Amino acid sequence: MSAIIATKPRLAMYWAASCGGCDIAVLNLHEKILDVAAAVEIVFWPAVMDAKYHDVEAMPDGYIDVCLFSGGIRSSENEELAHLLRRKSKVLIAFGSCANEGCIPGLANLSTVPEIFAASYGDGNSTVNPDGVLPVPSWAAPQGELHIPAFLPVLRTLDQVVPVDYSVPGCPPESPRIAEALTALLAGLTGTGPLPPSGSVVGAGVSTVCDECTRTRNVKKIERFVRIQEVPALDPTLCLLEQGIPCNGPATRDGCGALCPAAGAQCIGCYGAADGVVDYGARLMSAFASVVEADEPEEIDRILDGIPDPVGQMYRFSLARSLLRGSRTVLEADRPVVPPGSAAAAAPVGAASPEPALAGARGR
Amino acid sequence: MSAHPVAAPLDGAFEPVILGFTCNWCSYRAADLAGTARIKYPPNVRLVRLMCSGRLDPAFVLSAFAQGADAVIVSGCWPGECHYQVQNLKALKRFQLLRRVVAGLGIEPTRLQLVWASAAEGQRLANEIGRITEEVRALGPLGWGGAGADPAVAGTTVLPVREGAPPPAERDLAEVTA
Amino acid sequence: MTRITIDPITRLEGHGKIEIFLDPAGEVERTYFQVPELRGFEQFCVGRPVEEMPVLVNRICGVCPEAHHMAAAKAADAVYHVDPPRPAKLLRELLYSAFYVADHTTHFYALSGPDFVVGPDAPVAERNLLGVLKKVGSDAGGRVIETRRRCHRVVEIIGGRAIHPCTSVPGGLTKGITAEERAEIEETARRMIDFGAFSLQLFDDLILGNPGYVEMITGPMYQHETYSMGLVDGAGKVNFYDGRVRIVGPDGALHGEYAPADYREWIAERVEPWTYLKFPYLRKVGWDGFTDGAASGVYSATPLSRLNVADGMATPNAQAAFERFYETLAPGPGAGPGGKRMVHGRLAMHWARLVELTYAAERMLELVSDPEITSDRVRAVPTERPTEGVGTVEAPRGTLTHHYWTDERGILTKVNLVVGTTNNYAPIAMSVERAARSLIHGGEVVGEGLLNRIEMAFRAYDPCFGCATHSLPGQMPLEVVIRDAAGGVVDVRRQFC
Amino acid sequence: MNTQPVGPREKVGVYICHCGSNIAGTVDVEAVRDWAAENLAGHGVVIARDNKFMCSSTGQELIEKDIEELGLSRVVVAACSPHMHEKTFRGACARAGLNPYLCELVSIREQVSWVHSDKAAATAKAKAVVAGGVFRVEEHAPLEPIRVPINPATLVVGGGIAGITAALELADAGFPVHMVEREPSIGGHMAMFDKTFPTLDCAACILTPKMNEVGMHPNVTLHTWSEVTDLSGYVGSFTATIKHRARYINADLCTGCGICQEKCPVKVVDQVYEAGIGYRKSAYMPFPQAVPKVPVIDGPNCTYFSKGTCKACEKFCPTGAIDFTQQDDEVKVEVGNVVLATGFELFDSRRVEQYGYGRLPNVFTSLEFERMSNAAGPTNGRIVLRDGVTEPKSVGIIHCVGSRDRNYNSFCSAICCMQSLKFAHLIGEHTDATVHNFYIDVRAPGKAFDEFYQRVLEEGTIFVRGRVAEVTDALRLPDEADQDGRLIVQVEDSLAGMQRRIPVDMVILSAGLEPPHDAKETAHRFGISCSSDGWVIERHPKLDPVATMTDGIFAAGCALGPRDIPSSVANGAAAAARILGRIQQKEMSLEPVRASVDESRCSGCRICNDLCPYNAILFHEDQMVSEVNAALCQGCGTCVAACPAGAMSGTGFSDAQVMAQIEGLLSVTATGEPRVPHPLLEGVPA
Repeated sequence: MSAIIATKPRLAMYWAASCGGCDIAVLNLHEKILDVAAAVEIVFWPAVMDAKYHDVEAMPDGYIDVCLFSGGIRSSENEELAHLLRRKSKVLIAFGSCANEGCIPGLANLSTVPEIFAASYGDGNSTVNPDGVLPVPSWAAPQGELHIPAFLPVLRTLDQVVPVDYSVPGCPPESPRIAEALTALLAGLTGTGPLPPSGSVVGAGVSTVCDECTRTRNVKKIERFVRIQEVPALDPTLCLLEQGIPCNGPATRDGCGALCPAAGAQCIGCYGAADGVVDYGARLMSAFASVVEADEPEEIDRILDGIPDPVGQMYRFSLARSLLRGSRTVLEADRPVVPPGSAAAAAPVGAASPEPALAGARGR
Repeated sequence: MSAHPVAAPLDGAFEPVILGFTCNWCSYRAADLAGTARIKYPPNVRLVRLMCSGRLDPAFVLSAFAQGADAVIVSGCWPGECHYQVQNLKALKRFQLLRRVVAGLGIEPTRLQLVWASAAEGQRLANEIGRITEEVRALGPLGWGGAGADPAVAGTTVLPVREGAPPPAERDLAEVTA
Repeated sequence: MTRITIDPITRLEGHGKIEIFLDPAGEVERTYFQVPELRGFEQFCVGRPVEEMPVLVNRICGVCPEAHHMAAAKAADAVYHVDPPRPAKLLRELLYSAFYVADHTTHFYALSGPDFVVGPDAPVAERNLLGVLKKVGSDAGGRVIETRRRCHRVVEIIGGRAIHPCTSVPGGLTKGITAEERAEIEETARRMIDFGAFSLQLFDDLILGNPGYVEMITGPMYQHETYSMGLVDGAGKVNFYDGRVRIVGPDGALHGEYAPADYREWIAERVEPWTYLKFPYLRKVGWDGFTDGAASGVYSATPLSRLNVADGMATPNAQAAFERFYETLAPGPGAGPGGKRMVHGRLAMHWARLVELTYAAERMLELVSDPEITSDRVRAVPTERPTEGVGTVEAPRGTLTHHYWTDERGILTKVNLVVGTTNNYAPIAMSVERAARSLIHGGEVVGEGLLNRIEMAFRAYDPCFGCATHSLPGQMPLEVVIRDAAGGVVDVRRQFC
Repeated sequence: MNTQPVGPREKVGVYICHCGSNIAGTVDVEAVRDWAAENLAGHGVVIARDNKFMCSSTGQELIEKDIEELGLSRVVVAACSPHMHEKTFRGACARAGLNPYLCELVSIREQVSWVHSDKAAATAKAKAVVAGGVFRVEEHAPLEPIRVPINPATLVVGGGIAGITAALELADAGFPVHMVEREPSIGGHMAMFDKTFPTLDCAACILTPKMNEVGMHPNVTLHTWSEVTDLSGYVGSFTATIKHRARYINADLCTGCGICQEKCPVKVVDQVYEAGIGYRKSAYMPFPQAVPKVPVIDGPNCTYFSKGTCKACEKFCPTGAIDFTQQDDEVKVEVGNVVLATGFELFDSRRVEQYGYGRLPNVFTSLEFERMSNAAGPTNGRIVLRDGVTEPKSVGIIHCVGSRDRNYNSFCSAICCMQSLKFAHLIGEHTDATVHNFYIDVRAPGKAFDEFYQRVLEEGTIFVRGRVAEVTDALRLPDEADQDGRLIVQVEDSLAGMQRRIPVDMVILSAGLEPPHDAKETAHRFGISCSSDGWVIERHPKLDPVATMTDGIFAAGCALGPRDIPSSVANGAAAAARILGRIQQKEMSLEPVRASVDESRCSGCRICNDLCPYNAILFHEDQMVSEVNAALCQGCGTCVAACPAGAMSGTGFSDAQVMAQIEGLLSVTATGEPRVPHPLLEGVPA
């Protein structure tokens, strides 16, 4: 890689608590990936190339021009890397659903650490663990001390830990959108085009999935919610929501091309909320409830019973970035873990806000 | 930094902070009426005026909880008396769904209540506020807004495997989830 | 391979960490291979409707979401006691076969290819996909990229999305495919069959033609005589999508064959305090530590294991390659299935992978040529009360099992996952230790290729810690800390970090 | 994403009112003032003042002066309810050149000082309320009122005295009026009466001239035997669809001679005008003074329509005005405003079974008695039993039938007391009968009402206080043996404290007033709201009693609730006055609290399409986007809250404004301390 001249924008891509799908999505530019590789100097990308961590640390602050950061903040390592890459990057991009809103793993914010550990390591099922052995950050092996990263009580999104410049939503971001976003950004950075306004969402639309959905829609009236496996034959051309399928399309940002509804499956909301929406779930539940075709409390409840998992339905991907962030027991249990010497310890949360006394959730 | 940021009066007793969303045409006027009639109710409630309960965005309620409200009251015109004909029923539907969602997040039903009140029902509104304040006082503070964490748990990542007993929130929720 | 100065180990993300402890004589006493990540799917999937599992568990791993999607779909079918119509099963397996071709291609060319094609001792800067392309020519490179594109396209056609498919529901699929789509897939299948032949030929020329490599494959450094596990069809042939789980001993004797739903009678998982990943082992044999042999419950579930447990392959080209594989590496009769001898050289996995790639490509063509493949009879509506179900597929990285329990509404009450790579956690750790033992003597590190050779040891398994951590196959960032008996650090070697 | 406020955007002035001691008595106003100046500086507060009476001219000048001298861009006044003085302070801002909608009035009187007694807690809450206002006002945007033209024509629905009054006021002022009446003639209930309380002047004598005036007025278009089937549009430009039911008589040719009525062979019990105790023909004019003087042929009861022969009327009509081929037809009229004067229906006394109406022949309803006592009525004013000849020797009048009674209507029907007194008087005038009035209490608050009560007392009417338990013809006690054929009124005399059984010949039930049976449909058709009883709800019960919640639609008379003739007339005139004011303005401005759609963000999901009761939301199939008609929108904000794409926004109560207010209200603890947010929910360090 060092062969490439350094005048090209320096690109880094990193994965925190993610599944790697974001990196695959980038690789799925297929032939285009070679153009990208040619247009930038890739300085750090564990997925596809040998990368030396100490080189990253050795880089001057702001050395990386664009860093695509995928994955949520689940462990102390994730958090430290977020701070390091923020420091080293001119432009830090929350890349993919995990970094932006926690994604599916964010549903872990419904459970406390003991509950999660119990499910993963508790005796029973296929696990044989009569003594209740659990992984610990530091363990004294006969031969010496062994360390693994701390598992934090709450999964956080990247911008809950460090300031983020742009967001690329999606689980994963659709490859054509990635190409558009990178092209636009590189143009901006090389001065051949305008940079998108700071803080904006790139690689997606400003409306919602219905905008791209080709199914026919009528005035919405929901007399019942059904679960997809219960319906013998869905109308392939009619709005799924109008058929009682709780499709999240109306509240989910467009940009994916409405692939799932086109394939006969409801939108599950992986592109997150539309522009300027504070809380995805709040929007969705308000929309759903508003068109429930009943006025009597009992009748309303009967229809709402058709949504068997309200929290999951509303916050499948966005719980970690929702107004409440997670369930009460988890929030009560939490104090953010600030490992000694980490950047988080250096800059206590909220310290930089102009009037700490009244700084609140409005910024987010 | 107080143990419970929204409620730490000098005597140390828990004082809930409750946010109330009111309709410009009925419950807000009922509150005005309560004032004009000098009807007393606990100072724990703070009111937000909307044009109609139909304006209620669930995000308003969630934002209130997230910022330390121990409970939220949603109020509007009685069914059939909405000044915008039927919009209070939209509020009713959202309320019923929202309640299911917050229940799933560990918030007891007591902390989110719907109160119908006509412009003439100042006394009734005051009574309801009083009742709800007492119910919430009995429940204690809600976890958001910086509620105190159990030092045994806070910040640690090495934890004992959980005992059989469900966390308190789950027990409180038995009725709704049942 | 340059030396790298020491950084605090906990400051590395996705860090596969290996600690090697030496005894006073400077010989390797013990190595620890640690996995640093947990996300908790088994906990937070509880409470969700079972029909959502196929899309929820996709997010366990973006490298092999298709495997989790399929396992979940089959588990959900089982929960509802519903049998999808034949066309639905054909389409699911078609999607799955295309995924197999793409996945094995990625691993062989992009990740392990560099070790053989470019060479284990080549400069790190060249040991990557671009290096491979340089060596084999950009035409072959083009075919690799085309293969991935075409196969992901097949996944998109049937699964709705190229990554994280969305069409599987309890009882089948949300949609079928059109005649045009069928034609496109058929064309892909034919090209993949050619590509399989091309890859096998490449392996012949580059590796089997090179005595040094052959020695590496058959030599002791990468040998492990463990149990083997794999999914086989009614005829005992390798099958990825469905079948019974067969386990054979190191010598090839049958340990057992069972329906996936019975996995708990055969498999157990062990928890160690120094890693977030569990160690599966054979329940009936028991845990005897990280050791080889019939007395140790350690088993492998890899392309090699699958070949080992099978009587053969179900398609002609693959069968031919299968036979050549055993004639070359373990000639003569043995106690194994089909009367063959077991192959235990872990690096043989790369070849086994190409045999499987060929089978997957041929299977694609069979499936896409089935007259029912364009039928719209792709869904059966569940009628029974949901209870409990197990779904198992053969993931590229090992037998993948999803086990769900639900209430009467089909809401999950318990989830148990035995993930592909996890099966091989113990063998990987052992391979790493074996490599270390053969490379470190008298406190001295022998040879410069240490790190890469150790890396090759686990890369052969194509470990997708994306299913537990977030590293793509073979790309485990590595750090080796060598300590003396006093616990003092003798040396630190690191790469990919 | 990372949006830390970089210094305050606005210059905010905070003004805290003592309201004499109304606020200052319970809230430490100075403390709140100083706290705001210090703690809210970060949110742009550059000046915080207090004043004894902010609404006084000095208080208002304070604001104006600061706007001019300090260049305030936002103003927060903490005083009484916005319903009290919002206009006042917006006015002050406007005078100083600041857009009035950049001013926020928060209530620390009605909602703090008057309802709390603990000074510390009240002061803490006041701080929170002020913070809420300051945070909110930062998000305010300058707004301009929406101006719409006013069509000078008015639609008056209902031809009773209230409607007639409104119509004449408007018509006399020179503006066109369309009056729609269901019945063949205008006049309403008042036309049925003989005398009106308390003056006892003849109803016909005072009503008829007004009816004729309406009938002949050049500015009034009468649509009788008609109904409004649809109303679309908005204040200033409504379109009403009026359905004319076929009269089978050509109004242009008809001279109103009445021959058709005379010759018509079919007699029908007149349930409407004669309250069921008299007859009319199938071809009929309800009463001689009917307006218009054009009969109708009542199809269902007409022999020709049922048997295909007869046509007596046609044979004898001198002008050939009979036209059996006539069909219902529809007209559309453009109007700027609407007056709903749809009146009332009488409570159906059959529902109170124990009073025996419909079972016991000599139990009458108030309206039956009105007709009986009317010189032009079926008995020519003779008060007799059902047999039509026997004059009663004694009469019992029962008040509050179906009113002030949980089982039927809890409200008071307002007119029954006085009408019952009137009945007692008229009975005395026409007969020698003794009269018992059974009452709960006599309500005579109107002008000269109580005097009339005294007069009736002096006339010897017997008043028994108590709710009648039963009216029966079953004789139970030995001393009732000689009462055969009479009615026994069983009542607990709550003054004498004893059960009494009083024999009478005739019982009159002073039945209550109820909304028309189709009141709810009417409300829906006109897009207004009515109470669960069915009475139209006023915009404000005291300050705006004839306007409804919907701009341009007014109500008068009993449509608003039970009331007597004078107040109905007053209502009618008031509604007319309100409308005239607007017509004079030629256009009017609407509160700019409205929803609007950002079309680039609208996904066309159509969630909002069915949410608006005013049909303000339209969907463009071609572009697949929704749009809000600002003039139709009433600003409730329901669609804003429902839009899943956040494409719908609402002025005055935007998401940003409400969220900011919530943040402000919760930025202060119960003890007035700054709240410390949960670390996880804090903003991200810059």
